[in-house]
Amino acid sequence: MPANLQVNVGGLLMKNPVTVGSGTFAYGQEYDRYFDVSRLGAVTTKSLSLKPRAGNKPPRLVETPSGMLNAIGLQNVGIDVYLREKAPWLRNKGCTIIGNIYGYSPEEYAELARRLEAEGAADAIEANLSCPNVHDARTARGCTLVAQDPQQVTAYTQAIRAATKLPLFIKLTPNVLDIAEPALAAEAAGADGIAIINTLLGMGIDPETRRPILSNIVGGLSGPAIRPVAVKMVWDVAKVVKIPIIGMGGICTAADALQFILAGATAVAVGSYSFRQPDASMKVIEGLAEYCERHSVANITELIGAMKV
Amino acid sequence: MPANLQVNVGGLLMKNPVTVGSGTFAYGQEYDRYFDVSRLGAVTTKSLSLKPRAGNKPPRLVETPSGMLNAIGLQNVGIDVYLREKAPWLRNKGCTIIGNIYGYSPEEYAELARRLEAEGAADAIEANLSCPNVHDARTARGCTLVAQDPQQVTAYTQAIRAATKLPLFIKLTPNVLDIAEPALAAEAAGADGIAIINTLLGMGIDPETRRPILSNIVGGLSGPAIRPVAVKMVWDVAKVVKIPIIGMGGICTAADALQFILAGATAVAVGSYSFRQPDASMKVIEGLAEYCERHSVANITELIGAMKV
Amino acid sequence: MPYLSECEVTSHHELSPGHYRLVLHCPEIAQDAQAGQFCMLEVQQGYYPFLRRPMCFERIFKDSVSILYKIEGEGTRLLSALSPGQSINVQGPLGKPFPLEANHARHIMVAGGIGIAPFPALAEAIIAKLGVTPEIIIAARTDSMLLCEREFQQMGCKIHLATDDGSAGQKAFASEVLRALAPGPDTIAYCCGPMPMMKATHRVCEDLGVRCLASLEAEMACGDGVCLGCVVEAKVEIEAERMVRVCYDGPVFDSALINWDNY
Amino acid sequence: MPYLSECEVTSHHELSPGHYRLVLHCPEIAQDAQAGQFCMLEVQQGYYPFLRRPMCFERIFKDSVSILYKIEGEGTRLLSALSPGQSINVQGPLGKPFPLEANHARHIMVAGGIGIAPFPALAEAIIAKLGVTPEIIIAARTDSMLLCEREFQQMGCKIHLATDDGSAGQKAFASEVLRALAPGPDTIAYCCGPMPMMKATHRVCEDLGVRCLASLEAEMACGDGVCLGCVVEAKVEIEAERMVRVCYDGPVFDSALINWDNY
Ligand SMILES: Cc1cc2nc3c(=O)[nH]c(=O)nc-3n(C[C@H](O)[C@H](O)[C@H](O)COP(=O)(O)OP(=O)(O)OC[C@H]3O[C@@H](n4cnc5c(N)ncnc54)[C@H](O)[C@@H]3O)c2cc1C
Ligand SMILES: Cc1cc2nc3c(=O)[nH]c(=O)nc-3n(C[C@H](O)[C@H](O)[C@H](O)COP(=O)(O)OP(=O)(O)OC[C@H]3O[C@@H](n4cnc5c(N)ncnc54)[C@H](O)[C@@H]3O)c2cc1C
Ligand SMILES: Cc1cc2nc3c(=O)[nH]c(=O)nc-3n(C[C@H](O)[C@H](O)[C@H](O)COP(=O)(O)O)c2cc1C
Ligand SMILES: Cc1cc2nc3c(=O)[nH]c(=O)nc-3n(C[C@H](O)[C@H](O)[C@H](O)COP(=O)(O)O)c2cc1C
Ligand code: FES
Ligand code: FES
Repeated sequence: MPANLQVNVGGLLMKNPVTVGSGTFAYGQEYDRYFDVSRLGAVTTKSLSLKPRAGNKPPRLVETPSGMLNAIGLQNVGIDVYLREKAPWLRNKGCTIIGNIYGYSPEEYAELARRLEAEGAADAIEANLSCPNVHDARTARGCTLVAQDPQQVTAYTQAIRAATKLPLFIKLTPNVLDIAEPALAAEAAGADGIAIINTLLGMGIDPETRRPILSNIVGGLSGPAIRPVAVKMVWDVAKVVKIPIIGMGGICTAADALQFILAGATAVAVGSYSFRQPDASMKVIEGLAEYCERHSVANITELIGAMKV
Repeated sequence: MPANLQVNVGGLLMKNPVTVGSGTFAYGQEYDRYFDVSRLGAVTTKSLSLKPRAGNKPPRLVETPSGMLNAIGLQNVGIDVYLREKAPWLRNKGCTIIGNIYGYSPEEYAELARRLEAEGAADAIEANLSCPNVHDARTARGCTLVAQDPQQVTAYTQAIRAATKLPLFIKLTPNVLDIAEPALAAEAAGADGIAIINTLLGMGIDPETRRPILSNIVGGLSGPAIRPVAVKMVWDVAKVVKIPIIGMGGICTAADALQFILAGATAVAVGSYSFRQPDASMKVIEGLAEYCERHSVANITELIGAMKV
Repeated sequence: MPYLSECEVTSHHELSPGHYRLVLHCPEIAQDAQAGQFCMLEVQQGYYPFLRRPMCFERIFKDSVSILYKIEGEGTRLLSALSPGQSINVQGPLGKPFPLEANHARHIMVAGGIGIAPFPALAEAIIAKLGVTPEIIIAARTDSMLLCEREFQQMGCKIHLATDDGSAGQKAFASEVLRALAPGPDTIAYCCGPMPMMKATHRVCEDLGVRCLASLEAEMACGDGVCLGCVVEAKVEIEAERMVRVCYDGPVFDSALINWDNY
Repeated sequence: MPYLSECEVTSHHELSPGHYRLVLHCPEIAQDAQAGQFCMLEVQQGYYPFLRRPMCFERIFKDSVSILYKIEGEGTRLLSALSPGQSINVQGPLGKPFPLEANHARHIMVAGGIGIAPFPALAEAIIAKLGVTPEIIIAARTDSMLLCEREFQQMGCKIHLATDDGSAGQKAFASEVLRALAPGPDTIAYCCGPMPMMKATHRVCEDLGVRCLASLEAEMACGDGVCLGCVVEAKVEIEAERMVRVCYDGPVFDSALINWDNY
């Protein structure tokens, strides 16, 4: 009998534990040319803001050893276009939707969540409190992301929580001393799940021109290079919170996804690796099913946090 | 005319800006079979403790995409054997020596620095306040490394400073929210330089056995995978401190080393890549000389922090 | 509809130092491919290099395509080690092709360096679909980097050579050669090469009222319009976006739509 | 003195599914290499895999060495793609060789799976230096994984085969086969294979008062004694260390010195 892959992520039912990293799958249409994206546990959208955003100037990405740095700067179509053009397509496909949102204040986040819920354009909300690419690196210092400050995490989470009944996930940054702190703050403020990790801050310089490689100087590091860091952060958070975790950071294969699940993630997201292998997320689902059969796991939930220490 | 590669790192004169990462070069002898290690700007020793340490149980290392995780746990011969057997060899070779030390209290660090100075067994002290591999990951949480707490950095640095007149470098961890804070604390407490970065915390799980891959569960991630993070941290620190920086994290080639120098490092260290290419540090020196000639740089110090933003 | 196909290498030759022609057996992709489109090659099975490499189609045959490429770094170096009989994963065809517009008397292709790559396929398409024979300006740093001369000769194209060092043809930039050809409003120009060269070509076309299609380059992660990494700034909004994706909205753009001030 | 040499592949064959023999032209290394030592192969020029792969010498010739290996993962898969004429960077010889001790009447080599790899070279050395012909126990999961039978036959070694599934030789573990051979204090055993197999072999030798040399395995980063990653726990201090380095203090150890409780 094939294993039951269904998971419940803080109220969001996913038919399998695999979604995609926000910003690595656009709004689903492009990759639907390679595989039926409705087979994913959920599609997570690019971060949506109230107004469309043009993002940073190019160059915005550079490859790094086993990974990449990006400073896209949240270019997105804005909530209006999303509701008008993207959500209907996703709905029509039958996708479960995690609507990822980004705002400049708790009120903006609340407004975004409210509109997504009101228009039935998402089945859960993921609040990106951790985008590294919307600050000027020349002047920024220290605590510049909401997710770096547990008090702000509390305030933002509470505001969004008050605005929506949809399952609410808070996406945190790894650029902290102890990821457990913002995670606990989010949980206490009413979040239904924690999404980790967003990218690590990094940069590159071209020695020939002596200029930064990214126009924004600093970007976010993703891909297999950061996977060990991400697994550790999932484990750190799983030790202290009761709400589920969506784990991500360098997942390419089912074996990678299993590391996150064994460390304590209820669901996982394939991020940058989709760029290399557009159907990687589908292959992860197939690989998880195969693993469960081979190991006689009837229900994938048995594996959550099942690392033997 | 060949470029002048000499640098002054907080009082330590190095004939070129290249040293090696502590723990990636032992005490120099093994790699001297591949090249004359006295040609390095300096040899940095494995962290030395008062008593010999056996380190953690194996497995202690695992390869990761473009990097590796280690949890050696500071196995070292101890200061006595170092003074008796290793330092004389290094001295005899004519090496400039950065003695890296590790202790359990400010007093232990002070004692180690005092002995190294008294016996002429180091030309500078690098205090490793950031080893991630000496804690039990099952129970550790939050701020467990001295270098994660600026107040402790102050206390430790002051104690070591009082014990030695040798140039004193403080080695910091990247596992913080803002690396500038402990760096500023070290500078204010009398450090002559900042060594960054030590490894990023990470872990791996074998899905087949469901066990952690490292016996210690958590280890330190190093290698080219983390280079973008390290360059960014060097830039962050260079913006705020006046003392020199020894930059490291994934340096393999002269082009990599130049990223650190352009970001603000006065010297650089080749770490894990020596495992792959024992003479990598020598090749970096040659590559820096070649770059300076090609770009008509008379003095490599012109390049320090010379990134054009 | 792009495909993800394991494709066999049917031939692979070094044409001049560091420049190669690779022929891939890929019936599905070849069937759909059009001049100006590109594919993403998986140069390695491991995670270094992490991303695929974009390469346009030099020529499109019934069951295969050829790729003309230059060694730039690790990815193309790995590519050059492929032997006939080995296979490589190819994603494509991607992007928008050159439009084939019948209302121009004169078609001039302007190639800078390896920017020659899409033009053999374009010339074939123009000849076959429009019944016109295009001219081509082949510009490069030096003689040995002038590629595909023979191919264009065989197609009957008028060829204008230019090198930076004067080692072959005129010692001039491609854009100057174009201006000297006195193109007019009856002319359509196609250009591909380094950004500064395309910018100069655009300026000449703007001056002379020539419609100009540029095949842009950019660092790409996905090649599929997803990551938003490969954008260039447009002068107007294209599908409600200022920052347009080279991979998806291009790589071929009307040069008048691009903000060249950034280059 | 280890070398870092670019070595040409002179031959490369698949012996049985997933098992290969690679011959490398490496005069300097071959000249110094001894049975039981190993080398570190740079399977890739990029950063994935990041580390070299340790491989012991199967046989040592005048100008070349052979390596016998099994595909385990990415590194060995890449290795298997090497063709004769291509080259690979080899670091070696590394580690301590098997000691050749004259004071034993009987020499028995005990190989588990790919642990057979160092024994052809050892058998040749024992025959050449000590004038004794060793016996060998070749154990593997199944028939197709029994390697080097012909080589040992040619050297005149007495061969004892064993498989886990009984598909060839006895259906038994290597250690049981050894016990059945009734080795005594006049015997020296050499073993190489998975840790549990070597542990069992050690126990048998301990019981019967047989000196046993084990060639250990461990994950290695440097292969040079520098990183301290490949340690095993010793029962006594070896050069003032409890945690001894497989790469530098070994890989060959007197099995009585190792704390086998960890395996
Ligand atoms: C749509 C498109 C079609 C292309 N078609 C061809 C073609 O037909 N033939 C050909 O030889 N090249 C083509 N290129 C360029 C080619 O993709 C790059 O040369 C290649 O990716 C370099 O990879 P590398 O690993 O060898 O070099 P890297 O080590 O990645 O880079 C070496 C240098 O090349 C630059 N570079 C890297 N990637 C790109 C890129 N995507 N675009 C521009 N510069 C880059 C880097 O900034 C660096 O300076 C095309 C690019 C695009 C965007
Ligand atoms: C001194 C020494 C000599 C060796 N000689 C030979 C030989 O002659 N022939 C041969 O086939 N193999 C030999 N090995 C083992 C060989 O090094 C590993 O099989 C190889 O490194 C696996 O690399 P991979 O990339 O294919 O697999 P990976 O993807 O790295 O790993 C696949 C599996 O192999 C295990 N593994 C990886 N590296 C090692 C290692 N160094 N030791 C043990 N297990 C490992 C991993 O834990 C994993 O389970 C030797 C090992 C040592 C330490
Ligand atoms: C090009 C790119 C764009 C991204 N955009 C977003 C975004 O808009 N919102 C967000 O929450 N995360 C964004 N991320 C972060 C990813 O969702 C993910 O958290 C991170 O990349 C780690 O996963 P990975 O290593 O599998 O890519 C982006 C990542 C990349 C590489
Ligand atoms: C195996 C290993 C052992 C290390 N041991 C030490 C140590 O004893 N003391 C120390 O300060 N840093 C130690 N480090 C950290 C390195 O010195 C360096 O800071 C880090 O690895 C980043 O550089 P890299 O990416 O070039 O390796 C060790 C690193 C590795 C990989
Ligand atoms: S390369 Fe990803 S959007 Fe163009
Ligand atoms: S592999 Fe580094 S000490 Fe043995």
